[in-house]
Amino acid sequence: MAEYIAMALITTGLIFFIAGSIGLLRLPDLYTRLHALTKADNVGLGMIVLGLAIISGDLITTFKLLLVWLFVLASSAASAHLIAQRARRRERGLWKP
Amino acid sequence: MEALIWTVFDFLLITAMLALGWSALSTHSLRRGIALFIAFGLLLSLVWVRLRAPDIALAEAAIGTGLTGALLLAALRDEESAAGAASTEKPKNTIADYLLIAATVILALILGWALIDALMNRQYSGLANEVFTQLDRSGVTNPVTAVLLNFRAYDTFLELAVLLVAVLGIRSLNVSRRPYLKAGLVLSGLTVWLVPVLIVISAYLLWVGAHAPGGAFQSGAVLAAAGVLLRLSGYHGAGLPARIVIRRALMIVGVLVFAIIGLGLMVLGRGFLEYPLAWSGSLILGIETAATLSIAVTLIMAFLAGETGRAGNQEDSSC
Amino acid sequence: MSTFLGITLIVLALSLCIGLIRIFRGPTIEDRIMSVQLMGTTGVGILLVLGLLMDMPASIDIALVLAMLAAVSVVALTRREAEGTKSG
Amino acid sequence: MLSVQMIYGLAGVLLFTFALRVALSQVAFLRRVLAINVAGAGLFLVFISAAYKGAGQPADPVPHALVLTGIVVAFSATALAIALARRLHRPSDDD
Repeated sequence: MAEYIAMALITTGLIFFIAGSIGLLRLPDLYTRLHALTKADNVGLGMIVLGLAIISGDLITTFKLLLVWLFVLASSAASAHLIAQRARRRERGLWKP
Repeated sequence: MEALIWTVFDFLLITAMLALGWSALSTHSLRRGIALFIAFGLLLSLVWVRLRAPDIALAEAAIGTGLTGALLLAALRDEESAAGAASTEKPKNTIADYLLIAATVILALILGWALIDALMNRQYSGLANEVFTQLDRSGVTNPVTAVLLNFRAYDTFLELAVLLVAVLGIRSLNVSRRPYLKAGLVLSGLTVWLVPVLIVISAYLLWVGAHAPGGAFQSGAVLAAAGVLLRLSGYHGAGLPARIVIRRALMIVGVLVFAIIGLGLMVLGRGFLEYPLAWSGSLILGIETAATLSIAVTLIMAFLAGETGRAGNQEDSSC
Repeated sequence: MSTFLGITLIVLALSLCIGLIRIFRGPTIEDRIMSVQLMGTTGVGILLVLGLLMDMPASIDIALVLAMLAAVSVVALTRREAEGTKSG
Repeated sequence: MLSVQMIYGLAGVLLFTFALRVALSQVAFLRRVLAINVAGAGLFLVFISAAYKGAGQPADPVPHALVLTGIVVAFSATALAIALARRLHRPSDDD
Protein backbone atom coordinates (compact mmCIF):
# COMPACT_ATOMS: atom_id res chain seq x y z
CA MET A 1 0.00 0.00 0.00
CA ALA A 2 2.71 2.44 1.04
CA GLU A 3 4.55 1.64 -2.17
CA TYR A 4 1.60 2.69 -4.30
CA ILE A 5 1.24 5.94 -2.39
CA ALA A 6 4.94 6.60 -2.95
CA MET A 7 4.66 5.84 -6.66
CA ALA A 8 1.64 8.11 -6.99
CA LEU A 9 3.45 10.93 -5.21
CA ILE A 10 6.56 10.58 -7.38
CA THR A 11 4.49 10.45 -10.55
CA THR A 12 2.71 13.66 -9.53
CA GLY A 13 6.09 15.24 -8.87
CA LEU A 14 7.33 14.19 -12.30
CA ILE A 15 4.29 15.75 -13.95
CA PHE A 16 5.08 19.02 -12.22
CA PHE A 17 8.72 18.82 -13.31
CA ILE A 18 7.82 18.16 -16.93
CA ALA A 19 5.19 20.89 -16.85
CA GLY A 20 7.73 23.31 -15.38
CA SER A 21 10.30 22.51 -18.07
CA ILE A 22 7.80 22.77 -20.91
CA GLY A 23 6.45 25.97 -19.40
CA LEU A 24 9.96 27.42 -19.25
CA LEU A 25 10.33 26.55 -22.90
CA ARG A 26 6.95 27.53 -24.29
CA LEU A 27 5.51 30.43 -22.28
CA PRO A 28 5.70 33.79 -24.02
CA ASP A 29 7.52 36.16 -21.66
CA LEU A 30 10.03 36.11 -18.87
CA TYR A 31 7.62 36.54 -15.96
CA THR A 32 5.27 33.77 -17.03
CA ARG A 33 8.29 31.49 -17.47
CA LEU A 34 9.38 32.34 -13.95
CA HIS A 35 5.94 31.32 -12.76
CA ALA A 36 6.29 27.93 -14.46
CA LEU A 37 9.77 27.44 -13.04
CA THR A 38 8.74 27.89 -9.41
CA LYS A 39 6.11 25.17 -9.71
CA ALA A 40 8.79 22.60 -10.51
CA ASP A 41 10.96 23.91 -7.68
CA ASN A 42 8.34 23.80 -4.99
CA VAL A 43 5.70 21.18 -5.72
CA GLY A 44 7.65 18.91 -8.08
CA LEU A 45 10.60 18.39 -5.80
CA GLY A 46 8.33 18.25 -2.75
CA MET A 47 6.28 15.37 -4.13
CA ILE A 48 9.39 13.45 -5.17
CA VAL A 49 10.96 14.00 -1.74
CA LEU A 50 7.82 12.71 0.02
CA GLY A 51 7.66 9.65 -2.25
CA LEU A 52 11.35 8.86 -1.74
CA ALA A 53 10.96 9.31 2.03
CA ILE A 54 8.20 6.68 2.05
CA ILE A 55 10.30 4.31 -0.05
CA SER A 56 13.39 4.67 2.12
CA GLY A 57 11.35 4.15 5.29
CA ASP A 58 14.25 5.40 7.38
CA LEU A 59 13.78 8.19 9.92
CA ILE A 60 17.17 9.89 9.46
CA THR A 61 16.92 9.71 5.66
CA THR A 62 13.39 11.14 5.79
CA PHE A 63 14.61 14.00 7.95
CA LYS A 64 17.50 14.75 5.59
CA LEU A 65 15.22 14.60 2.54
CA LEU A 66 12.77 17.04 4.10
CA LEU A 67 15.70 19.30 5.01
CA VAL A 68 16.83 19.33 1.37
CA TRP A 69 13.34 20.27 0.26
CA LEU A 70 13.10 23.03 2.86
CA PHE A 71 16.40 24.52 1.72
CA VAL A 72 15.43 24.36 -1.93
CA LEU A 73 12.10 26.04 -1.10
CA ALA A 74 13.70 28.93 0.73
CA SER A 75 16.56 29.48 -1.70
CA SER A 76 14.39 29.16 -4.81
CA ALA A 77 11.94 31.74 -3.45
CA ALA A 78 14.80 34.19 -2.96
CA SER A 79 16.36 33.34 -6.34
CA ALA A 80 13.05 33.85 -8.15
CA HIS A 81 12.73 37.25 -6.50
CA LEU A 82 16.27 38.22 -7.52
CA ILE A 83 15.68 37.16 -11.11
CA ALA A 84 12.39 39.03 -11.34
CA GLN A 85 13.90 42.12 -9.71
CA ARG A 86 16.76 42.13 -12.17
CA ALA A 87 14.37 41.72 -15.08
CA ARG A 88 12.18 44.60 -13.86
CA ARG A 89 15.17 46.85 -13.36
CA ARG A 90 16.27 46.27 -16.93
CA GLU A 91 12.70 46.74 -18.12
CA ARG A 92 12.16 43.45 -19.84
CA GLY A 93 8.90 43.71 -21.73
CA LEU A 94 5.66 42.07 -20.79
CA TRP A 95 3.84 39.79 -23.18
CA LYS A 96 1.04 41.49 -25.09
CA PRO A 97 -1.44 39.03 -26.59
CA MET B 1 15.58 -3.36 -18.46
CA GLU B 2 18.05 -2.19 -15.84
CA ALA B 3 20.86 -1.95 -18.38
CA LEU B 4 18.66 -0.11 -20.87
CA ILE B 5 17.67 2.47 -18.25
CA TRP B 6 21.27 3.20 -17.40
CA THR B 7 22.25 3.42 -21.05
CA VAL B 8 19.49 5.94 -21.78
CA PHE B 9 20.40 7.95 -18.68
CA ASP B 10 24.11 8.00 -19.61
CA PHE B 11 23.24 9.07 -23.13
CA LEU B 12 21.07 11.97 -21.92
CA LEU B 13 23.64 13.09 -19.36
CA ILE B 14 26.56 13.01 -21.79
CA THR B 15 24.62 14.77 -24.55
CA ALA B 16 23.58 17.57 -22.21
CA MET B 17 27.11 17.88 -20.83
CA LEU B 18 28.80 18.01 -24.23
CA ALA B 19 26.22 20.49 -25.53
CA LEU B 20 26.78 22.77 -22.55
CA GLY B 21 30.59 22.52 -22.69
CA TRP B 22 30.56 23.11 -26.43
CA SER B 23 28.27 26.13 -26.41
CA ALA B 24 29.95 27.66 -23.33
CA LEU B 25 33.07 28.00 -25.47
CA SER B 26 31.49 28.96 -28.76
CA THR B 27 28.90 31.65 -27.91
CA HIS B 28 29.78 35.20 -28.84
CA SER B 29 28.87 36.81 -25.54
CA LEU B 30 31.26 36.00 -22.74
CA ARG B 31 28.60 36.55 -20.07
CA ARG B 32 26.43 33.94 -21.76
CA GLY B 33 29.44 31.64 -21.88
CA ILE B 34 29.93 31.97 -18.13
CA ALA B 35 26.24 31.23 -17.45
CA LEU B 36 26.59 28.12 -19.60
CA PHE B 37 29.79 27.19 -17.76
CA ILE B 38 27.95 27.36 -14.42
CA ALA B 39 25.26 25.03 -15.78
CA PHE B 40 28.04 22.78 -17.07
CA GLY B 41 29.49 22.59 -13.55
CA LEU B 42 26.08 21.68 -12.10
CA LEU B 43 25.72 18.88 -14.61
CA LEU B 44 29.25 17.67 -14.02
CA SER B 45 28.51 17.00 -10.36
CA LEU B 46 25.70 14.68 -11.48
CA VAL B 47 28.22 12.89 -13.69
CA TRP B 48 30.60 12.44 -10.75
CA VAL B 49 27.84 10.80 -8.71
CA ARG B 50 26.98 8.54 -11.65
CA LEU B 51 30.63 7.47 -11.79
CA ARG B 52 30.62 6.76 -8.03
CA ALA B 53 32.87 9.65 -7.13
CA PRO B 54 30.84 11.38 -4.38
CA ASP B 55 33.85 13.21 -2.92
CA ILE B 56 34.52 14.89 -6.24
CA ALA B 57 30.83 15.68 -6.70
CA LEU B 58 30.91 17.61 -3.41
CA ALA B 59 33.98 19.61 -4.41
CA GLU B 60 32.63 20.22 -7.91
CA ALA B 61 29.27 21.39 -6.58
CA ALA B 62 31.04 23.92 -4.36
CA ILE B 63 33.90 25.03 -6.62
CA GLY B 64 32.88 24.23 -10.18
CA THR B 65 29.40 25.72 -9.77
CA GLY B 66 29.72 28.38 -7.12
CA LEU B 67 33.26 29.70 -6.82
CA THR B 68 34.63 29.54 -10.37
CA GLY B 69 31.44 31.02 -11.80
CA ALA B 70 31.45 33.89 -9.31
CA LEU B 71 35.17 34.49 -9.93
CA LEU B 72 34.76 34.63 -13.72
CA LEU B 73 31.77 36.96 -13.41
CA ALA B 74 33.73 39.27 -11.11
CA ALA B 75 36.66 39.24 -13.56
CA LEU B 76 34.31 40.02 -16.46
CA ARG B 77 32.85 42.94 -14.52
CA ASP B 78 36.30 44.35 -13.81
CA GLU B 79 37.40 43.88 -17.40
CA GLU B 80 34.33 45.61 -18.83
CA SER B 81 34.63 48.54 -16.46
CA ALA B 82 38.34 48.87 -17.27
CA ALA B 83 38.13 48.54 -21.04
CA GLY B 84 34.75 50.14 -21.65
CA ALA B 85 33.45 48.48 -24.76
CA ALA B 86 35.12 45.10 -25.06
CA SER B 87 36.93 44.52 -28.31
CA THR B 88 35.03 41.84 -30.16
CA GLU B 89 36.95 41.35 -33.36
CA LYS B 90 36.35 37.91 -34.73
CA PRO B 91 39.48 35.92 -35.50
CA LYS B 92 39.74 35.12 -39.19
CA ASN B 93 40.15 31.58 -40.37
CA THR B 94 43.76 31.46 -41.36
CA ILE B 95 45.96 28.57 -42.43
CA ALA B 96 47.28 28.37 -38.87
CA ASP B 97 43.75 27.97 -37.60
CA TYR B 98 43.07 25.06 -39.96
CA LEU B 99 46.36 23.47 -38.94
CA LEU B 100 45.33 23.83 -35.31
CA ILE B 101 41.99 22.16 -35.99
CA ALA B 102 43.72 19.32 -37.82
CA ALA B 103 46.21 18.91 -34.98
CA THR B 104 43.50 18.75 -32.31
CA VAL B 105 41.46 16.27 -34.34
CA ILE B 106 44.53 14.05 -34.63
CA LEU B 107 45.16 14.48 -30.90
CA ALA B 108 41.55 13.50 -30.16
CA LEU B 109 41.87 10.39 -32.33
CA ILE B 110 45.13 9.35 -30.66
CA LEU B 111 43.78 9.92 -27.15
CA GLY B 112 40.52 8.13 -27.97
CA TRP B 113 42.35 5.18 -29.44
CA ALA B 114 44.68 5.01 -26.45
CA LEU B 115 41.70 5.09 -24.09
CA ILE B 116 39.81 2.35 -25.96
CA ASP B 117 42.90 0.21 -26.18
CA ALA B 118 43.62 0.65 -22.48
CA LEU B 119 40.07 -0.27 -21.49
CA MET B 120 39.68 -3.23 -23.87
CA ASN B 121 43.05 -4.91 -23.95
CA ARG B 122 44.98 -4.07 -20.80
CA GLN B 123 44.38 -5.70 -17.48
CA TYR B 124 45.24 -2.93 -15.09
CA SER B 125 43.59 -2.82 -11.72
CA GLY B 126 45.06 0.49 -10.55
CA LEU B 127 45.95 0.95 -6.93
CA ALA B 128 42.46 0.17 -5.61
CA ASN B 129 43.44 -3.19 -4.11
CA GLU B 130 46.43 -1.77 -2.28
CA VAL B 131 44.28 0.99 -0.81
CA PHE B 132 41.51 -1.31 0.32
CA THR B 133 43.86 -3.86 1.92
CA GLN B 134 45.64 -1.14 3.87
CA LEU B 135 42.50 0.83 4.71
CA ASP B 136 42.02 -0.46 8.25
CA ARG B 137 45.56 0.63 9.13
CA SER B 138 44.93 4.23 8.05
CA GLY B 139 42.76 5.46 10.94
CA VAL B 140 39.82 6.41 8.69
CA THR B 141 37.39 4.36 6.63
CA ASN B 142 36.74 6.73 3.72
CA PRO B 143 39.30 5.54 1.14
CA VAL B 144 39.69 8.98 -0.49
CA THR B 145 40.48 10.61 2.86
CA ALA B 146 42.87 7.75 3.60
CA VAL B 147 44.74 8.41 0.34
CA LEU B 148 44.79 12.17 0.85
CA LEU B 149 45.73 12.36 4.52
CA ASN B 150 47.64 9.16 5.12
CA PHE B 151 49.02 7.18 2.16
CA ARG B 152 49.86 10.27 0.13
CA ALA B 153 49.82 12.87 2.90
CA TYR B 154 53.10 14.19 1.56
CA ASP B 155 51.38 15.22 -1.69
CA THR B 156 48.51 16.88 0.13
CA PHE B 157 50.99 18.83 2.26
CA LEU B 158 52.65 20.18 -0.88
CA GLU B 159 49.24 20.86 -2.43
CA LEU B 160 48.39 23.16 0.46
CA ALA B 161 51.75 24.86 -0.08
CA VAL B 162 50.85 25.33 -3.76
CA LEU B 163 47.57 26.98 -2.76
CA LEU B 164 49.45 29.26 -0.39
CA VAL B 165 51.96 30.23 -3.09
CA ALA B 166 49.16 30.97 -5.58
CA VAL B 167 47.47 33.32 -3.11
CA LEU B 168 50.75 35.00 -2.22
CA GLY B 169 51.23 35.58 -5.93
CA ILE B 170 47.76 37.07 -6.29
CA ARG B 171 48.28 39.34 -3.29
CA SER B 172 51.63 40.58 -4.49
CA LEU B 173 50.08 41.65 -7.81
CA ASN B 174 48.06 44.17 -5.82
CA VAL B 175 45.00 44.36 -8.03
CA SER B 176 41.70 45.37 -6.53
CA ARG B 177 38.15 44.33 -7.27
CA ARG B 178 35.30 46.74 -7.19
CA PRO B 179 33.02 45.97 -4.29
CA TYR B 180 29.37 45.06 -4.65
CA LEU B 181 26.48 47.19 -3.54
CA LYS B 182 24.75 46.50 -0.25
CA ALA B 183 22.18 43.77 -0.61
CA GLY B 184 18.46 44.45 -0.76
CA LEU B 185 16.01 43.06 1.75
CA VAL B 186 15.47 39.66 0.15
CA LEU B 187 19.12 39.01 -0.66
CA SER B 188 20.25 39.95 2.83
CA GLY B 189 17.50 37.72 4.17
CA LEU B 190 18.88 34.87 2.08
CA THR B 191 22.43 35.65 3.16
CA VAL B 192 21.86 35.77 6.91
CA TRP B 193 20.15 32.42 6.63
CA LEU B 194 22.31 30.67 4.06
CA VAL B 195 25.73 31.58 5.45
CA PRO B 196 25.20 29.90 8.85
CA VAL B 197 23.76 26.84 7.09
CA LEU B 198 26.82 26.66 4.83
CA ILE B 199 29.10 26.89 7.89
CA VAL B 200 27.22 24.05 9.58
CA ILE B 201 27.36 21.92 6.41
CA SER B 202 31.06 22.61 6.16
CA ALA B 203 31.65 21.44 9.72
CA TYR B 204 29.49 18.37 9.06
CA LEU B 205 31.50 17.47 5.95
CA LEU B 206 34.75 17.85 7.88
CA TRP B 207 33.45 15.52 10.58
CA VAL B 208 31.99 12.76 8.36
CA GLY B 209 35.07 12.87 6.10
CA ALA B 210 36.63 10.09 8.17
CA HIS B 211 34.04 7.49 7.18
CA ALA B 212 31.85 8.98 4.42
CA PRO B 213 32.34 11.35 1.48
CA GLY B 214 33.64 14.64 2.81
CA GLY B 215 36.90 15.95 4.21
CA ALA B 216 39.15 18.98 4.29
CA PHE B 217 38.94 20.02 0.63
CA GLN B 218 35.17 19.65 0.29
CA SER B 219 34.55 21.30 3.64
CA GLY B 220 36.92 24.18 2.89
CA ALA B 221 35.27 24.74 -0.48
CA VAL B 222 31.80 24.98 1.08
CA LEU B 223 33.10 27.38 3.73
CA ALA B 224 34.68 29.49 0.99
CA ALA B 225 31.32 29.59 -0.80
CA ALA B 226 29.85 31.15 2.35
CA GLY B 227 32.54 33.84 2.18
CA VAL B 228 31.88 34.49 -1.50
CA LEU B 229 28.16 34.83 -0.80
CA LEU B 230 28.91 37.41 1.89
CA ARG B 231 31.10 39.33 -0.54
CA LEU B 232 28.39 39.23 -3.23
CA SER B 233 25.87 40.64 -0.75
CA GLY B 234 28.02 43.66 -0.09
CA TYR B 235 30.10 42.61 2.91
CA HIS B 236 33.43 43.72 1.47
CA GLY B 237 35.59 41.67 3.82
CA ALA B 238 33.73 38.47 2.85
CA GLY B 239 33.44 37.57 6.51
CA LEU B 240 37.19 37.24 6.99
CA PRO B 241 38.61 38.58 10.25
CA ALA B 242 39.48 42.26 9.88
CA ARG B 243 42.93 41.99 11.45
CA ILE B 244 45.52 41.08 8.85
CA VAL B 245 47.60 39.14 11.36
CA ILE B 246 44.71 36.76 12.00
CA ARG B 247 44.04 36.36 8.27
CA ARG B 248 47.66 35.49 7.66
CA ALA B 249 47.67 33.06 10.57
CA LEU B 250 44.56 31.33 9.17
CA MET B 251 46.17 31.14 5.74
CA ILE B 252 49.24 29.27 6.95
CA VAL B 253 47.76 27.21 9.77
CA GLY B 254 47.12 24.21 7.51
CA VAL B 255 50.67 23.97 6.23
CA LEU B 256 51.98 24.73 9.70
CA VAL B 257 50.06 21.97 11.49
CA PHE B 258 50.96 19.54 8.72
CA ALA B 259 54.64 20.38 9.03
CA ILE B 260 54.67 20.32 12.84
CA ILE B 261 53.02 16.90 12.97
CA GLY B 262 55.25 15.54 10.22
CA LEU B 263 58.44 16.82 11.80
CA GLY B 264 57.27 15.86 15.29
CA LEU B 265 56.85 12.29 14.13
CA MET B 266 60.38 12.41 12.71
CA VAL B 267 61.69 13.56 16.10
CA LEU B 268 59.91 10.58 17.64
CA GLY B 269 61.84 8.33 15.29
CA ARG B 270 59.23 7.64 12.59
CA GLY B 271 59.11 8.72 8.96
CA PHE B 272 57.75 12.08 7.84
CA LEU B 273 53.95 11.95 8.35
CA GLU B 274 54.11 8.25 9.26
CA TYR B 275 51.36 8.19 11.87
CA PRO B 276 51.34 5.64 14.70
CA LEU B 277 48.27 3.44 14.26
CA ALA B 278 46.61 4.31 17.56
CA TRP B 279 46.87 8.05 16.90
CA SER B 280 46.24 8.27 13.19
CA GLY B 281 42.51 9.00 13.42
CA SER B 282 42.97 11.96 15.77
CA LEU B 283 46.05 13.27 13.96
CA ILE B 284 44.20 13.19 10.63
CA LEU B 285 41.24 15.03 12.12
CA GLY B 286 43.58 17.65 13.60
CA ILE B 287 45.36 18.20 10.30
CA GLU B 288 42.05 18.30 8.43
CA THR B 289 40.58 20.92 10.74
CA ALA B 290 43.57 23.20 10.25
CA ALA B 291 43.61 22.46 6.50
CA THR B 292 39.90 23.28 6.17
CA LEU B 293 40.40 26.72 7.69
CA SER B 294 43.42 27.37 5.48
CA ILE B 295 41.74 26.14 2.31
CA ALA B 296 38.64 28.24 2.96
CA VAL B 297 40.58 31.42 3.74
CA THR B 298 42.91 30.84 0.79
CA LEU B 299 40.05 30.35 -1.66
CA ILE B 300 38.28 33.46 -0.39
CA MET B 301 41.49 35.48 -0.65
CA ALA B 302 41.94 34.19 -4.19
CA PHE B 303 38.45 35.42 -4.98
CA LEU B 304 39.03 38.81 -3.34
CA ALA B 305 42.36 39.25 -5.15
CA GLY B 306 44.86 41.11 -3.05
CA GLU B 307 42.69 43.20 -0.82
CA THR B 308 44.01 43.98 2.59
CA GLY B 309 41.83 44.86 5.56
CA ARG B 310 42.75 48.54 5.39
CA ALA B 311 42.02 48.87 1.69
CA GLY B 312 38.62 47.35 2.38
CA ASN B 313 37.84 50.14 4.83
CA GLN B 314 38.86 52.79 2.35
CA GLU B 315 36.53 51.32 -0.21
CA ASP B 316 33.74 51.48 2.32
CA SER B 317 34.10 55.22 2.61
CA SER B 318 34.65 55.81 -1.09
CA CYS B 319 31.43 54.33 -2.39
CA MET C 1 10.43 -0.71 -7.48
CA SER C 2 13.89 -0.14 -8.90
CA THR C 3 12.48 -0.16 -12.42
CA PHE C 4 10.02 2.53 -11.39
CA LEU C 5 12.86 4.59 -9.90
CA GLY C 6 14.85 4.04 -13.09
CA ILE C 7 12.02 5.42 -15.19
CA THR C 8 11.73 8.33 -12.74
CA LEU C 9 15.43 8.99 -13.31
CA ILE C 10 15.00 9.04 -17.08
CA VAL C 11 11.97 11.33 -16.94
CA LEU C 12 13.90 13.73 -14.70
CA ALA C 13 16.87 13.67 -17.07
CA LEU C 14 14.54 14.36 -20.00
CA SER C 15 12.96 17.24 -18.11
CA LEU C 16 16.47 18.59 -17.48
CA CYS C 17 17.28 18.41 -21.18
CA ILE C 18 14.03 20.21 -22.09
CA GLY C 19 14.81 22.94 -19.56
CA LEU C 20 18.28 23.22 -21.07
CA ILE C 21 16.88 24.35 -24.42
CA ARG C 22 15.99 27.65 -22.75
CA ILE C 23 19.61 28.23 -21.72
CA PHE C 24 20.71 27.90 -25.36
CA ARG C 25 17.88 30.01 -26.73
CA GLY C 26 17.90 32.87 -24.24
CA PRO C 27 17.04 35.51 -25.39
CA THR C 28 17.78 37.52 -22.24
CA ILE C 29 20.33 36.62 -19.58
CA GLU C 30 17.48 36.30 -17.08
CA ASP C 31 16.08 33.40 -19.11
CA ARG C 32 19.43 31.67 -18.87
CA ILE C 33 19.61 32.26 -15.13
CA MET C 34 16.16 30.73 -14.78
CA SER C 35 17.35 27.69 -16.68
CA VAL C 36 20.31 27.39 -14.30
CA GLN C 37 17.90 27.55 -11.38
CA LEU C 38 15.68 24.83 -12.86
CA MET C 39 18.76 22.71 -13.55
CA GLY C 40 19.75 23.03 -9.91
CA THR C 41 16.36 21.79 -8.71
CA THR C 42 16.13 18.98 -11.26
CA GLY C 43 19.71 18.05 -10.42
CA VAL C 44 18.76 17.78 -6.75
CA GLY C 45 15.88 15.47 -7.73
CA ILE C 46 18.16 13.34 -9.90
CA LEU C 47 20.73 13.10 -7.10
CA LEU C 48 18.12 11.97 -4.58
CA VAL C 49 16.84 9.24 -6.91
CA LEU C 50 20.39 8.22 -7.87
CA GLY C 51 21.28 7.89 -4.18
CA LEU C 52 18.49 5.36 -3.67
CA LEU C 53 19.17 3.49 -6.92
CA MET C 54 22.95 3.27 -6.55
CA ASP C 55 22.72 2.70 -2.80
CA MET C 56 24.85 5.76 -2.10
CA PRO C 57 23.51 7.55 0.99
CA ALA C 58 26.08 10.35 0.60
CA SER C 59 24.25 11.65 -2.45
CA ILE C 60 21.72 13.36 -0.14
CA ASP C 61 24.62 15.42 1.25
CA ILE C 62 25.68 16.24 -2.29
CA ALA C 63 22.11 17.25 -3.15
CA LEU C 64 22.13 19.57 -0.14
CA VAL C 65 25.39 21.22 -1.20
CA LEU C 66 24.22 21.46 -4.81
CA ALA C 67 20.98 23.17 -3.77
CA MET C 68 22.86 25.73 -1.67
CA LEU C 69 25.48 26.42 -4.32
CA ALA C 70 22.94 26.72 -7.13
CA ALA C 71 21.43 29.52 -5.04
CA VAL C 72 24.87 31.12 -4.63
CA SER C 73 25.51 31.04 -8.36
CA VAL C 74 22.09 32.55 -9.09
CA VAL C 75 23.04 35.35 -6.68
CA ALA C 76 26.38 35.77 -8.48
CA LEU C 77 24.63 35.91 -11.86
CA THR C 78 22.02 38.43 -10.76
CA ARG C 79 24.44 40.61 -8.82
CA ARG C 80 26.78 41.29 -11.70
CA GLU C 81 25.55 44.68 -12.79
CA ALA C 82 24.40 45.94 -9.41
CA GLU C 83 27.08 48.60 -9.75
CA GLY C 84 25.69 50.21 -12.88
CA THR C 85 22.20 50.71 -11.55
CA LYS C 86 23.29 52.57 -8.45
CA SER C 87 20.47 54.88 -7.49
CA GLY C 88 22.04 57.32 -5.07
CA MET D 1 30.71 -2.98 -27.12
CA LEU D 2 30.62 0.25 -25.21
CA SER D 3 31.18 0.24 -21.50
CA VAL D 4 30.35 3.04 -19.08
CA GLN D 5 34.05 3.85 -18.68
CA MET D 6 34.44 4.12 -22.42
CA ILE D 7 31.58 6.48 -23.21
CA TYR D 8 32.36 8.85 -20.35
CA GLY D 9 36.07 8.62 -21.13
CA LEU D 10 35.52 9.42 -24.82
CA ALA D 11 33.26 12.32 -23.84
CA GLY D 12 36.12 13.56 -21.66
CA VAL D 13 38.58 13.27 -24.57
CA LEU D 14 36.20 15.23 -26.81
CA LEU D 15 35.74 18.00 -24.23
CA PHE D 16 39.47 18.20 -23.60
CA THR D 17 40.55 18.45 -27.23
CA PHE D 18 37.79 20.86 -28.23
CA ALA D 19 38.50 23.13 -25.28
CA LEU D 20 42.22 22.92 -26.00
CA ARG D 21 41.62 24.15 -29.53
CA VAL D 22 39.51 27.05 -28.27
CA ALA D 23 42.13 27.92 -25.66
CA LEU D 24 44.85 28.02 -28.32
CA SER D 25 42.90 29.89 -30.99
CA GLN D 26 41.13 32.56 -28.92
CA VAL D 27 42.50 36.03 -28.36
CA ALA D 28 40.26 37.26 -25.53
CA PHE D 29 41.87 36.41 -22.24
CA LEU D 30 38.83 35.40 -20.18
CA ARG D 31 37.70 33.10 -22.98
CA ARG D 32 41.00 31.30 -22.74
CA VAL D 33 40.61 30.92 -19.00
CA LEU D 34 37.11 29.54 -19.50
CA ALA D 35 38.38 27.13 -22.16
CA ILE D 36 41.20 25.90 -19.93
CA ASN D 37 38.69 25.25 -17.15
CA VAL D 38 36.54 23.16 -19.51
CA ALA D 39 39.63 21.32 -20.74
CA GLY D 40 40.50 20.54 -17.14
CA ALA D 41 37.01 19.17 -16.57
CA GLY D 42 37.41 16.91 -19.61
CA LEU D 43 40.71 15.62 -18.26
CA PHE D 44 39.16 14.94 -14.85
CA LEU D 45 36.39 13.04 -16.60
CA VAL D 46 38.91 10.74 -18.30
CA PHE D 47 40.56 10.04 -14.93
CA ILE D 48 37.35 9.34 -13.05
CA SER D 49 35.83 7.17 -15.76
CA ALA D 50 39.00 5.07 -15.70
CA ALA D 51 38.60 4.74 -11.93
CA TYR D 52 35.01 3.46 -12.28
CA LYS D 53 34.93 -0.27 -11.60
CA GLY D 54 31.35 -1.22 -12.36
CA ALA D 55 28.00 -0.91 -10.62
CA GLY D 56 28.61 -3.05 -7.55
CA GLN D 57 32.19 -2.22 -6.67
CA PRO D 58 33.66 0.88 -5.07
CA ALA D 59 35.76 2.92 -7.47
CA ASP D 60 39.53 3.34 -7.32
CA PRO D 61 40.13 6.07 -4.72
CA VAL D 62 43.59 7.18 -5.92
CA PRO D 63 42.41 9.07 -9.05
CA HIS D 64 39.61 10.50 -6.92
CA ALA D 65 42.13 12.00 -4.52
CA LEU D 66 44.16 13.36 -7.43
CA VAL D 67 41.15 15.00 -9.08
CA LEU D 68 39.86 16.37 -5.78
CA THR D 69 43.03 18.33 -5.13
CA GLY D 70 43.17 19.13 -8.84
CA ILE D 71 39.82 20.94 -8.68
CA VAL D 72 40.94 23.10 -5.76
CA VAL D 73 44.30 23.89 -7.34
CA ALA D 74 42.63 24.67 -10.69
CA PHE D 75 40.46 27.27 -8.98
CA SER D 76 43.41 29.05 -7.39
CA ALA D 77 45.39 28.85 -10.64
CA THR D 78 42.42 30.47 -12.42
CA ALA D 79 42.33 33.23 -9.82
CA LEU D 80 46.09 33.78 -10.21
CA ALA D 81 45.79 33.93 -14.00
CA ILE D 82 42.99 36.50 -13.80
CA ALA D 83 44.94 38.65 -11.33
CA LEU D 84 48.02 38.49 -13.60
CA ALA D 85 46.00 39.58 -16.61
CA ARG D 86 44.44 42.44 -14.68
CA ARG D 87 47.86 43.63 -13.64
CA LEU D 88 49.17 43.28 -17.19
CA HIS D 89 46.43 45.39 -18.76
CA ARG D 90 46.39 48.07 -16.10
CA PRO D 91 48.04 51.33 -17.07
CA SER D 92 51.11 51.64 -14.86
CA ASP D 93 50.05 54.04 -12.16
CA ASP D 94 52.97 53.82 -9.80
CA ASP D 95 56.73 53.45 -10.34
